[in-house]
Amino acid sequence: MALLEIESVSVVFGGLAALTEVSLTAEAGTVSAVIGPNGAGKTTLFNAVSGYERPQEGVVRLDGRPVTGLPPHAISRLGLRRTFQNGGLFGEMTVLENVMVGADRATRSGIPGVLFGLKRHRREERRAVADSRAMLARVGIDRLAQARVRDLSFGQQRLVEITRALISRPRVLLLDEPAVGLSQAERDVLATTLRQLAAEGIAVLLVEHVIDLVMAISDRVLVLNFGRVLAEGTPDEVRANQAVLEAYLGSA
Amino acid sequence: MSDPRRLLWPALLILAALPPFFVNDYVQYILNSILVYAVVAIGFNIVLGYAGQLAFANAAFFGVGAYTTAICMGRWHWPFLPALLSAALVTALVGLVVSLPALRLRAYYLAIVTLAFGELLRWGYIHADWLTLGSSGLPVPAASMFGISLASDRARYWLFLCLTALVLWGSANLLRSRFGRAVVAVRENESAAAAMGIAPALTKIGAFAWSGCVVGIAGAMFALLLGRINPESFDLSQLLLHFSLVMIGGLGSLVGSVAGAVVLTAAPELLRNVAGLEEIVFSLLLIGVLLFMPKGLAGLLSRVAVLREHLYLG
Amino acid sequence: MLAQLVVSGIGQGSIYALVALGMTILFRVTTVVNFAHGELFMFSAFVIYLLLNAFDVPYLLAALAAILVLFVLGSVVERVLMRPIRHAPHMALAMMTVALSYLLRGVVRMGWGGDVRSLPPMFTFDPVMLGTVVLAAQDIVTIGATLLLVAGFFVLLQRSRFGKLAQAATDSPRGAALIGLNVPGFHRTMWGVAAAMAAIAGILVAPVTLLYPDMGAQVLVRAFAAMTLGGFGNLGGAVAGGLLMGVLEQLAGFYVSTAMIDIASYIVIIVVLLSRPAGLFGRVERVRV
Amino acid sequence: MRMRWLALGAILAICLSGGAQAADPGLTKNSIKIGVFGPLTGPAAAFGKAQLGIRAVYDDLNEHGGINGRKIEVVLEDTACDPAKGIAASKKLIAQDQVFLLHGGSCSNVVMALKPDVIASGVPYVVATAANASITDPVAPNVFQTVATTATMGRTMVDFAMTKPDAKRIAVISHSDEWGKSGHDPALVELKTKFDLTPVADVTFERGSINATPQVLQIKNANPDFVLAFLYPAEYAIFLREASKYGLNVPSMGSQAISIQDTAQQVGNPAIMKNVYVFYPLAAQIGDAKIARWVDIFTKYNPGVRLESNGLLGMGGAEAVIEALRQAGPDLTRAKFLAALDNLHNFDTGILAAPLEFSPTHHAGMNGGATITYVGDKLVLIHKFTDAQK
Repeated sequence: MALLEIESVSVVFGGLAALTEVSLTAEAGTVSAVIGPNGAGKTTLFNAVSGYERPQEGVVRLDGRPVTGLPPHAISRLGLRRTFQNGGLFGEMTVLENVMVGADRATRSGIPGVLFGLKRHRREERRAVADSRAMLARVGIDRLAQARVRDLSFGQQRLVEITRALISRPRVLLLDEPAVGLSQAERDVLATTLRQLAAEGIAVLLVEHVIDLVMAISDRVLVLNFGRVLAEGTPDEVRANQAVLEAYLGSA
Repeated sequence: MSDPRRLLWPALLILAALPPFFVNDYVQYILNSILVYAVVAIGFNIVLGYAGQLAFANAAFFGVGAYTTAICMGRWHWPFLPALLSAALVTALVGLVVSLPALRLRAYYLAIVTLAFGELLRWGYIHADWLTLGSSGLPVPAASMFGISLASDRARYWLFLCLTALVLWGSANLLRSRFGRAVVAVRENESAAAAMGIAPALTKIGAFAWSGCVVGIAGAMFALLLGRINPESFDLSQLLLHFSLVMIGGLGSLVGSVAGAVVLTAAPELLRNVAGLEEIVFSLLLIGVLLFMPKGLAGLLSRVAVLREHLYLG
Repeated sequence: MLAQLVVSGIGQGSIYALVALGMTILFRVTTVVNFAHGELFMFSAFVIYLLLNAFDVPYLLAALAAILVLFVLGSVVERVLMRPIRHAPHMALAMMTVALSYLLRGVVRMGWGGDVRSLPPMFTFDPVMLGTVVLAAQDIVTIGATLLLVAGFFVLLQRSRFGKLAQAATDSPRGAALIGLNVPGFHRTMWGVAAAMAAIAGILVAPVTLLYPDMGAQVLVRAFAAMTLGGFGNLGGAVAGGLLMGVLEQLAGFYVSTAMIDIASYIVIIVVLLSRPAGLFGRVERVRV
Repeated sequence: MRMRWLALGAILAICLSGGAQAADPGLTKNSIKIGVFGPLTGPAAAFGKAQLGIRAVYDDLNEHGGINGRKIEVVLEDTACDPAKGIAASKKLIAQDQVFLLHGGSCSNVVMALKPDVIASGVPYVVATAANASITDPVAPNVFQTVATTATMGRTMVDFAMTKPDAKRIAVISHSDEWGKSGHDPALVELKTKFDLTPVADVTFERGSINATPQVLQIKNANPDFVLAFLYPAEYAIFLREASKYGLNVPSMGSQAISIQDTAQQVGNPAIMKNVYVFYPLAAQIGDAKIARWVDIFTKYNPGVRLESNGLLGMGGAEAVIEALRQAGPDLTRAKFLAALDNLHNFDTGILAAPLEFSPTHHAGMNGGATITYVGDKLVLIHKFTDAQK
């Protein structure tokens, strides 16, 4: 069975059907994309999967284990990380500290050890700093390490958020419009990084408007419209699908 | 070679241990008070600065710590150390209880509930005569630790210095670890913190418990400092002082908290004898900080390079 | 006995309602909870005392002057203290009002020292007897003034254009500014109005109570209880909450023990906020991700 | 060579330590330094007028040539009725200003907090107007009280109430703070032990509250013959107004902090004052020739400060200090001063209602006090309820 299974999930907001019976499976090591016009329910799907919305129907399974209804932090601890469309960072903290919050997932130091500054925990702290700097370098923004996140540009903030998600060694990574606000060069870095992550066995799930990025790196694409699945398949199948052309790209 | 900055703190500690040899009892008492309020400010800053929770319960924590110590030593004749530990523990539990509403209530509601809680506790001190001797005050018998008598201000100073250093060091370690980052992350963006696997509720509870524990220790020190505890000491004016310590010292800064304690404990000694002057000077300082220097003294201190390294601005 | 307690409770509660009303109006428009409202109430009583003793003017004139002085003070406070930090987090705004309460108390203590002062009773006609129930002149005036003000504010905020603007300025300050409403100016007026409300409460209460710098704190906590009980930001709720608090205190004091009077408001605040944060009439704010 | 240094060091040490024994600190050829402290600021600042009265007596003494050739140098410190500030004030006076003796304290909680260190320091300490009986019980060699203790006041008030013909039903209303409690508790003990009675109503009334309806109605329900009130001036006036509003026209007695002229002004209705009695520690009411000297001294050295009984209350203690200094003679030491105080017997201070009586085992100097009330519009000092009815 797949790493992430979403089975006919439906979400209703006070009578408005935001999502209706949406299903999707994401295998480890693949990049899946969810596209659709604004208001199609893409972010709602992410919120339902990561525990911020409780679906009225349907099941979300991680490694075969149902997680629907669990609080966000519980789902996150099972290895599912996500970024937010806007404002997913800790404004007052520096870039390095933001990323270290991601690195902290790996450390096991307990309160007493930290409190008395035992050697093992000081070493762990130093390693977390080193790992964070390395990941920042990998994404190419290590020079921003000491800057306060609040002072960064929108594009830079997106890269920091992705770095933080990466360093926490996720098994499933949900990225909500990562490419928005990035320069073409930064988008290329993003594309290669995502492919590398998939190669390392992570299941990457992407909500994105930048179609050529989606088509270039996705193994499977899910098209949503008004909360329903319009089409699902490889980028080529979706590109050729008549219904998608009509609803999304305007009649050819 | 360990870098020189590691020697900064031990050197400061030795330097701080010297004054008792030079000062008279009055100045010694003021120094002891400064250490008590430094620990109060550190404890309160954890909830107000780092966790960003507008909680008005700090004077209540201070009272619980003082009364627990006074009761353990006065009525049950415990030596000082077990009384201190029980004060820290009991106040940490009270902190935990106070954190429960914090999970559901936003800014103003939390402030008002904790304000009511503090006043309810003080009413309890007054009316629980059988335990606290009510408003006639509860004496704290002479204390000793490991055989050393704590009767003299000088002995108390060294004890308070160790406690302050311990609290400062422990808090710095905690705040510069994944726990500290989790607390600040929850303050900055609760849903993003959850996405990183941080449990917001547990983190807030932890922050309140640690703050309670620290302020409980300060309460125990206060009981030793005065030698007698009575309910009026933990009223709204005490809370106003705690707020001034943290806001003027610097929100979210340990060194700022200590700086706030030094300034605001020494200042009243200079403003003696004039009705209302202390209140006016404190409020103008507070207004000045809020308008022009939001980071407080910490903001000022952080311009000094060597301090910025050790100034955990969180 | 019960009737007497209820009547006296309503008289007392209407003072809490007046203070809570002033705080609620300010909260609704500027989302700021004014921790210095008790001190504004105290300060207005001292202003009247000063005018009566220094200039020997009739009480009514002194009262009107006090309302004006407090209105100006409220506006100055908004302009000088609150506006520069209006974008700061809630904590800074709350702390500024705490600092203001500290400042007012210090100024009054320095000016008038610690002596307890008193004002001659405003109305000297005898109490009205309703059967065995004694209704003092002061209570009648306080209750009357409260009802008058509540009605006035309801009409002002619910019906008039001014009220619509107030609502707009609260819901989306940016939106209101777009349609040409001078939002900061509006806030300044509301601070003035709230301070004037505190003065009205001060005028009504000063003759009943006695004046000293620390008389504000007691009333502040009762006003909080009233606002919490009635639902934060709900005008009718604040007044109903105030009256309920007044009666509750009297009944608890008589039937349970007089020591209960002091903590009735603390218990109400804790119980209501933990069980039903929206209070009796408020609406539950839903925090969206 | 080394021996010489050792000897020099030893001599130096002796001189330094020796010097300290010769003369007590705070004493020079022509001046005696006295540390006066009390609540000059804060909510209890009204009680701080006692300190102004004390300083006025010493200033007046200096103008009349001082004592045994020495003038009195007063160092005034504020405690704001807060224990932490009180301890700081007393330590400053002892360690920094090095005063010869301490004379101050009007809030019992503050005095109880600073007492242990003062006893340890051995500095003579004459308490100003703090009245809690436990200040001089157990007795400390260097601590003396010069006003009626709360125990004495409680007893006197109960005894006075019982002088009302066939008074059986006594009600009590008090604050729950230290001040109220220290008056309330001894009164109940006296009622029980001497008259085997318990109060028919015992209600609390919090400082700063502006409505006393539940309290008045509860007391009225118990239809008492007499009400004992351990309340601050403001709250006592509110209680009296509410009592008359609800028809509780029963004699009531206020405690030592109440100045009856202020209460009359705050109540604003002479009819109510007919039933009001106040424990009065002074020898006569303000305006009576008997204590005119002290009234003039107070107003002369405290221009612009409104005089009330609190201002005069501490002056008796100042007279006792002056008397003890005089008896201790020109080559004054702390030991001699304490000995002089210890055998001050039946000392009439002129200002206090009762003489001061000290002994090595009894340092609560004043036991007893008068009662003051309005007869018509004239203030009268009486000792029995029936005196006022003539």
